[in-house]
Amino acid sequence: MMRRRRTRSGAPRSGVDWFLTFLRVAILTVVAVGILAFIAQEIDTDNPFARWANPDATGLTGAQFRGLVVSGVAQGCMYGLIALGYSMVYGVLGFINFAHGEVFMVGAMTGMITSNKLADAGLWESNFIGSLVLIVIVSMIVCTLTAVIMERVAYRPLRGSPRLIPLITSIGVSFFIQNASIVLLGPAAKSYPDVPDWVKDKHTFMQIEGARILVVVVATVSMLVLWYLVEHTKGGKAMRAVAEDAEIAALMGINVNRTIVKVFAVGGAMAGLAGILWGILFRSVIHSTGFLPGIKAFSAAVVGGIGHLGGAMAGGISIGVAESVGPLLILEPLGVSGVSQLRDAVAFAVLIGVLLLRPAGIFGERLPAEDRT
Amino acid sequence: MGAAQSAPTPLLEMRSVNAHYGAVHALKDVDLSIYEGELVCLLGGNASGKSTTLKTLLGMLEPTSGEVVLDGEVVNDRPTSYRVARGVTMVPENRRLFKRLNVRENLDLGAYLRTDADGIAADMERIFELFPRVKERLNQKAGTLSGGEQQMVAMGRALMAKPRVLLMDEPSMGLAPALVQQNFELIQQIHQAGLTVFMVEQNANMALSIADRGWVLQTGRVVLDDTAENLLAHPDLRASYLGQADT
Amino acid sequence: MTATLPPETGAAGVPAEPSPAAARPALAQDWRRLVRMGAVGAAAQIFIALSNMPVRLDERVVVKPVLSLGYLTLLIVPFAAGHRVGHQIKREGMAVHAAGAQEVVGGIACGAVAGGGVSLLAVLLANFDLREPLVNWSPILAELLSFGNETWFAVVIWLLIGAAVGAAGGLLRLMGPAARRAVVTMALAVGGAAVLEPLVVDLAEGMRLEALTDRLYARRGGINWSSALGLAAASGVLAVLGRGRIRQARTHIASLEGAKRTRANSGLIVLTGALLIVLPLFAGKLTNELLANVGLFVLLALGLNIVVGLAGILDLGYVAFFAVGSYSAAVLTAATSPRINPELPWLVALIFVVVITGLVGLFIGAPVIRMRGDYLAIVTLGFGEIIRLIFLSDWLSGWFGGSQGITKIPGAGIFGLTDVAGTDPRRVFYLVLAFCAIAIYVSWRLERSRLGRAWMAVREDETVAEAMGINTVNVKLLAFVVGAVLGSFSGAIFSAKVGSVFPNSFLILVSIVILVVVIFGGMGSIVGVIAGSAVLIGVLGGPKQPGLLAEFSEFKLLIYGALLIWMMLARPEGLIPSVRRSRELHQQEMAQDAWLKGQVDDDLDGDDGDGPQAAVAT
Amino acid sequence: MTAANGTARRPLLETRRLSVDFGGLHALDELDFEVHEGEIVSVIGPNGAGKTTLFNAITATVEASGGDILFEGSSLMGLDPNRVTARGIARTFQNVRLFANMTVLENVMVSQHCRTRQHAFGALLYTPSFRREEAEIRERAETVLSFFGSRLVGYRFDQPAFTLSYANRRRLEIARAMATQPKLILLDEPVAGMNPVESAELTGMIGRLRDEWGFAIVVIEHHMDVVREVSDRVVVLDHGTKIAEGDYAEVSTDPKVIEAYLGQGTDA
Repeated sequence: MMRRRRTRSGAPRSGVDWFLTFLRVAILTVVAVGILAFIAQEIDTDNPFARWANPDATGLTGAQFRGLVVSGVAQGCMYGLIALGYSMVYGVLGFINFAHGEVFMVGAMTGMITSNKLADAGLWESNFIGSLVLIVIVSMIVCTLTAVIMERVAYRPLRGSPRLIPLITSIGVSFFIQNASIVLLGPAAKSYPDVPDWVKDKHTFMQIEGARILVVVVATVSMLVLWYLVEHTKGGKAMRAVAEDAEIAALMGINVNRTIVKVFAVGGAMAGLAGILWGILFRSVIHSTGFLPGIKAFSAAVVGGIGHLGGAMAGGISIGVAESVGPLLILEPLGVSGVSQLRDAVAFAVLIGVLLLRPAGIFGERLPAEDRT
Repeated sequence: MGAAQSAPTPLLEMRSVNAHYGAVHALKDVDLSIYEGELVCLLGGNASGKSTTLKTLLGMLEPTSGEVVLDGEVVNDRPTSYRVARGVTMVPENRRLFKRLNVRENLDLGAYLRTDADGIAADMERIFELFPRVKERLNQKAGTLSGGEQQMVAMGRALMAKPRVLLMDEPSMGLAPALVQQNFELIQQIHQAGLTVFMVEQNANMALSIADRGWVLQTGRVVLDDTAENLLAHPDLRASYLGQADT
Repeated sequence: MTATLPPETGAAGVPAEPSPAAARPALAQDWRRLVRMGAVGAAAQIFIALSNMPVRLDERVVVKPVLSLGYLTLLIVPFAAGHRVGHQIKREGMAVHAAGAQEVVGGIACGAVAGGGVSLLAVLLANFDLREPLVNWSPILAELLSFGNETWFAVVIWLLIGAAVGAAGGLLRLMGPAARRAVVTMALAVGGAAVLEPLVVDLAEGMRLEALTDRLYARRGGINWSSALGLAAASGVLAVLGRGRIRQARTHIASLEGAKRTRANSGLIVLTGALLIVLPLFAGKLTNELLANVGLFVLLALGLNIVVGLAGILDLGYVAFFAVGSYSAAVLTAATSPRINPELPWLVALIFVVVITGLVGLFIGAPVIRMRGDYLAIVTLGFGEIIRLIFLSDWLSGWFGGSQGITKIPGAGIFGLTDVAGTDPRRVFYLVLAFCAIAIYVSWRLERSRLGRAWMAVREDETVAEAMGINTVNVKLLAFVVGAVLGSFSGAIFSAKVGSVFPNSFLILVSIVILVVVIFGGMGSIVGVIAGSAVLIGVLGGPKQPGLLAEFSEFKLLIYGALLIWMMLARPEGLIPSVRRSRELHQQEMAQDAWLKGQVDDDLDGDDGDGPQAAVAT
Repeated sequence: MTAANGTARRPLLETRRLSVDFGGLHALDELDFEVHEGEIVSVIGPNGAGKTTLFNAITATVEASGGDILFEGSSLMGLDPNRVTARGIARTFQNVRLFANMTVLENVMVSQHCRTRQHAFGALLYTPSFRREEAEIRERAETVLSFFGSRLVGYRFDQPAFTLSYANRRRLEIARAMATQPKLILLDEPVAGMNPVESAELTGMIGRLRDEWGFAIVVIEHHMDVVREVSDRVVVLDHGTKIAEGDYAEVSTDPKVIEAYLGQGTDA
């Protein structure tokens, strides 16, 4: 019944502690100085503070900034949807399903294939909404199946083995799915068919593309539905019971295997949905599409507090906005050149920073019982 | 042996059950029969096969040979949920509540397999009568209750399944004396309310003081099978299990 | 009685296999299982066919003129399905049914269902065009599957082939252990000879034994069918005769007294060392190149083994240290390095490389070392990627050349001897060998020290280790840094060998490949890790380096992924496990066992006859 | 409870108004508690009274939210668990936590970590001092194990710990604590799950631990016969506060203790 040691606010004691404190201060300083420099260059690009690190400071217009935030939010909603899968599986089985990002990729691929077939048949143009619903359904089904098969083949036999074993397996699964996509579908990037103008164009409403509005709306709705399912249905209660103590849950008559399959299925379906949204937004997909969003979604789950549904979404949006705004808000004013190349590095840095500054996430973690070993 | 006084078919029975953990023979030709309305106990030290017996009865472990019979039906290959639905429920050792869930949710989960909303509500009321403290704590997270209250919730959760036979896993393990006492009183109380109870215990003295009959298990084999009185008086048992503990 | 069994208990309550009858008629099958397994086999067949493996690998002949690697990929699945369908879980105290005709019948049926996958695909290929998403949906594939005949022929022939191969799989179950061993040895001998063809040819040339290889191999690759038969026969005989002896010798060595055993072991080590020193002299460029590549990965894997295998820290960003080692060696030795170019001699530069990588190890290690194991894995992966992105970025291209990398790196000059550079793989190999020896020594010594025990304790239970007075942070950090330094050695050699470094040589996938090597070989086991690198890197090849089966290069990452999954499921302790690891992974099975026995022991006081130790030794 | 023999001895371990909070729940509430050298103190109390939390707070496994812990006069607050062990406090765990895959001997050897000094370089160069220290570690481990008589010797040394019987696991855990060369040992339910015979044997050993090895000992126990047998002093906790303290006879007749802990029926 031991409690895990909490991080202490007291004075650092060992060299490592000193170093960590230094790192925390350094991260916060870099962020603060970056933002200050950004503000300075927004006020006046000739401002010496703005010029101090970056002589070519140009600043951003309000519209540009808003654009970055909006695209960050939309991106973040997708991360949030993927993060649900990481978060729920971690909550129930206590391991990171590294391959979950690939389920998302499978979703985007399925969407690409179906939408192109629909476009060939002429349905895509004539009935876009109907086609969209159709590809969402197909993709959710395929992704659910992928996730469920993954659980059955790779993870179920490993229940109860040491923690890192299923994690290593999931790395194998991720590798396998990615490379299976290469050998089956070819290594080249593939594109979605053209989408109607209302999706592509910026709308009068705050100058946002329709696709981004679509992403935010769909993500919000599905989040709410999922939240209701988990908190207020019998199946959801079973999930929470299994998450806390599978053995006792079985004793209550809950079918633990089926409940875990449900968790994977729900996570898979959400990833499938995210895959389609990704396809609509970027209209291109490649075998490695799942890797980075996967990592970022995992970061989102950690940021929000793993095991928390709302946290996954909040974390997703935080990460999305951070990586979208961060490079220009912090790195560029600090004089780093070619910041767009470092976008992914920023995402990883966010993950590291979060784990350093707030290891339990915004809402705190909910993990399977620790003493079950 | 002393079972003949009850109804002819036992409620729950093990017929020469053998069970294995890996290569190890954990249960050797174990015969147990629990009749309706009895309070019986299975005694044994560590690694004697007590928890294997419980797992086998609950369907978490399939016997390699022999039969587990529930109310006349062989349930060897039936899953836990089936047996729970047919009236076998266990109160685990150390209570094991769902600590992050509140008390009401814990009780609800006890009734997971039931669909009769009215019956569930009625049983909930009965539990509140039995344990008034539980009602006061209904919306509290189970993890924040005191040890005694947790024990009541654990019992309540098991009763919510509307069991016919209640399996108790080590009701005295790691508990304060007062709590052990409370626990055994609770067991007697629900037994008097008409429930069949099968208790697995190390504390032979305590268990035999309330049980009708008992078995003694040693490295997977039933070595004694007798009434509680006779067991308490049995010289072997006094030597190895009661030690100098009985005053 | 020491048969290890899959755990059949647990919260999940997975129902165990139904009890088999003592003797069954041939047709009494577990049909559901058979169909399920057949269907999985069929799906696997379709996947393999559509992955283009048969077409691409058709060029590599195994046995001339009957079998190519391409067809082999299609045959293996029905064989495995046929073999597995008869699989029964054995339990002590229960009659395991006598093997009989039903095994073969089951094998035939299951193999046919699996082979039916190819038949189905042949029909689909003839009637639909799915070339759009599936790039390998081609007439070439259809032709290969039907052996150039009509579709119906493909349908029939694959059902037959499946049934035949499945029957063989079933037959294998029927055999006694000796016969099975002989068959397996025969298959391994022929398969091994085919796989090792380039190596054997190369070595034979070096030793002027071309006559031998000319007899063994066909002119355009592949073993002559006659030599294949001969080889099979010879190895089969040897297997029957020799196997018992090898085991005898092994148990003999294991049973020796401490000092004698050490002597026997060191004799073996010296022998291996001598062989490794002499071998390259006879080998041609190809073999030496291969050896150098394998050696490089052995070095990397040994480094990662300290981190993962000994201290239990799953570092997915290990490539970062390889990268830092390569880049710092490049910057310090190359004249073309953009910003600083001291052009130090390699050996002097190595000192700085070690210091720099050690510091980077500390820098990365300090923030991650307190994290939970799985978080740590992802975060190290993040660090690995950040380091590559930084080397790649325009931001620091003034220092590291960005995507252009650093080229024209001089070779490694050792004590004024001639340069060890990529042009001479033999010298590179010797250099690698020297560093491998260092790495082996370091791992071996540290494991048996106070530090090694502390690592073990931390791996077992960190909270308790801390409560027992171990400074877990420092101890883990030390493992991380030692691993980093060993990784930097291979980095420094790599840059000297290749003569250039680019950010894209340091993708995350390198980390994963090294991890697969360590796991495949056996975490925590030095011999295992070496064997793992030799088999995987030698045969399949590294991320960018070709192996003996160069034809596989397209599929090797796929295979690495599948291998990782399979290994975790079937043999998580790896090829040659460390005793401790296998204990750890089978603890659940053994704990109950030993616990019960221990109790008995206690009561009887004494008697160590076949204590749990017997079950531990593998 | 104060040292009777005139000299106002400073206690070996002393907590002053020690508090531990778990999210609003007071697991320990301004607890004053002390242990003197050569003393065996039992801590009893109902489940959830904060007994194990007290151990965790002393060994820095959980963070105290207030108060102070003094060991030999200096504060332990803010130290890492390993530093606390190095100062001389060792413990066992309620649910036996051995290094299951390490051998019996290794379990005891590894717990001497904070008493030994050899660095990685010593091991690499195989220096004489390294070899000497290794030999010492082994020897000390064997001495400690021999304390348990025939239970943990001989062929058992090379057995992985998980193969031990339940009682032997508990014994090995105590041996491991002894090997850290502490001044104070905290035993968390040392006889839980043992049968009466084993339990009686271990009870005697706790006394010998003090007499022969000179440790001060704190025991958490529910078995009142053990408590009666070993304790110089008994401290009763309930809801994180001390409700009674004294020798066994005083405490076991205290109405508050009977009410909260012992219950009416048991004449223990």
